[in-house]
Amino acid sequence: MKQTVKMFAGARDAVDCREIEMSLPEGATVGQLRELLHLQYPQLRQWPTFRIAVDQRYVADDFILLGKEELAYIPPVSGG
Amino acid sequence: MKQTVKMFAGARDAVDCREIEMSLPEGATVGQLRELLHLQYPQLRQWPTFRIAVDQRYVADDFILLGKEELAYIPPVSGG
Amino acid sequence: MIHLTENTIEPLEVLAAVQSPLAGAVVLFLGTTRQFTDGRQTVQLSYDCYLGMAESQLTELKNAAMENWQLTACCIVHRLGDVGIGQVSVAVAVSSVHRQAAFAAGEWLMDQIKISVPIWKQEHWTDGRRDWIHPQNEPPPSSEDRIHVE
Amino acid sequence: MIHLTENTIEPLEVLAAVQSPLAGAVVLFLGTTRQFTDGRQTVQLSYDCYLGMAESQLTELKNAAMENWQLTACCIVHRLGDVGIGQVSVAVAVSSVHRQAAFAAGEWLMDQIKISVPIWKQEHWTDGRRDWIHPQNEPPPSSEDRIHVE
Repeated sequence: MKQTVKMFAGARDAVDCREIEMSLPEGATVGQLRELLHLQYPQLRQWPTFRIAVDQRYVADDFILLGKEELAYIPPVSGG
Repeated sequence: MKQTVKMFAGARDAVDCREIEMSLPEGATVGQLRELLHLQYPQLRQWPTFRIAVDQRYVADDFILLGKEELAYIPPVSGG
Repeated sequence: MIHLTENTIEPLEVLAAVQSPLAGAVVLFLGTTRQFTDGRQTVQLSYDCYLGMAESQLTELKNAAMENWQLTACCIVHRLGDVGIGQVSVAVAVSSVHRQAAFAAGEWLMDQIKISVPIWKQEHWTDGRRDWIHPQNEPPPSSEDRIHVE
Repeated sequence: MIHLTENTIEPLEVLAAVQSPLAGAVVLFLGTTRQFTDGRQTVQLSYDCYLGMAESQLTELKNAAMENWQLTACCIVHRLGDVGIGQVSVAVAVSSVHRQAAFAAGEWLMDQIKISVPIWKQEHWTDGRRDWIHPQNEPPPSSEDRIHVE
């Protein structure tokens, strides 16, 4: 299945795109998405503590993706 | 020696006066002043934690008075 | 800046006294007159004050906070006289490079003001009664402050 | 009230959102753009944001603080886009019956905002360079967030 992942701030600059498209096996977990992201975009490895948001919430790595979720790559935040 | 003691808030109401005059032995300490205050004005005993300010500073009970200090009776404060 | 005033406290002026391009954090505390205390209703407050001593105590507290938390600036304003419901009776503003210092200093200043600055509040209740507030539940600052009279 | 805005943050409006005759204490925190960071000089900041998620995270934080500290009211405003030196980038205001709750809640909200709300700051330095700020020194919120790629 194909899913887009929103990118922000330094991560957006690193991939030079507001969204990236990922091909995931059916029933992939967020943990698998994390590994694939770092394989396909080595420049993202500079943020080992990044999080994935699924439908605008942080989820654990064992969260199973169905293919219709809104996904976002969240590098360490710096609001305030 | 005679010294006046400024009174504030509930203590002023209790003695019904902005200042009271106390007769103190020469070289009296603040501790002696405290005891005399409670003897002459039993209505002040309702504030066992009152403090005496000498020249606008809190001092210890062994502070010796020379007779020219500005004295004030400070009942528990409630600013803020 | 230390200021004791019978006029309305303007939060923007208190903030302006501490804002600086060197600071990353500003904490402003406002004490406001509450309508209810333990179920009783207040009409207004009046504040009494030992003016010269209150000013020097506040200045000492400000200097201690400035030094201890390396503040950029500090401003304390306390209202005197009559203060209506919802109005500001005290404003403490501090600015610092990082936020932790600003929060810690602001809270410490308020704690100290309530312990040591000679200002007193009188509650005017809806039933017409007035009570000077002299909190007894806090321990005295040192044992010398206790006196035992037979 | 939760508000993300490209306009100047007005402290008086943030205060007005939390003031109440039921409250005795208001704490306002302002985060302002510092001119110097570790000796380097900043011209301005820009903020990026995951808008919908930032709003829902801020709302969750607000609700948690309201319940945990029994706040009277809580208002969080965060600036987006470009923010000049000395300007306010974030304002957090809380009101409560007693001051301890207001200080604790205000500080907790700021800590949480800096950990979990998807907003990012870009420093524009005087030498023309720009750096997105992605703090690495804080541990991730849970071990699941770590990934090991050979």
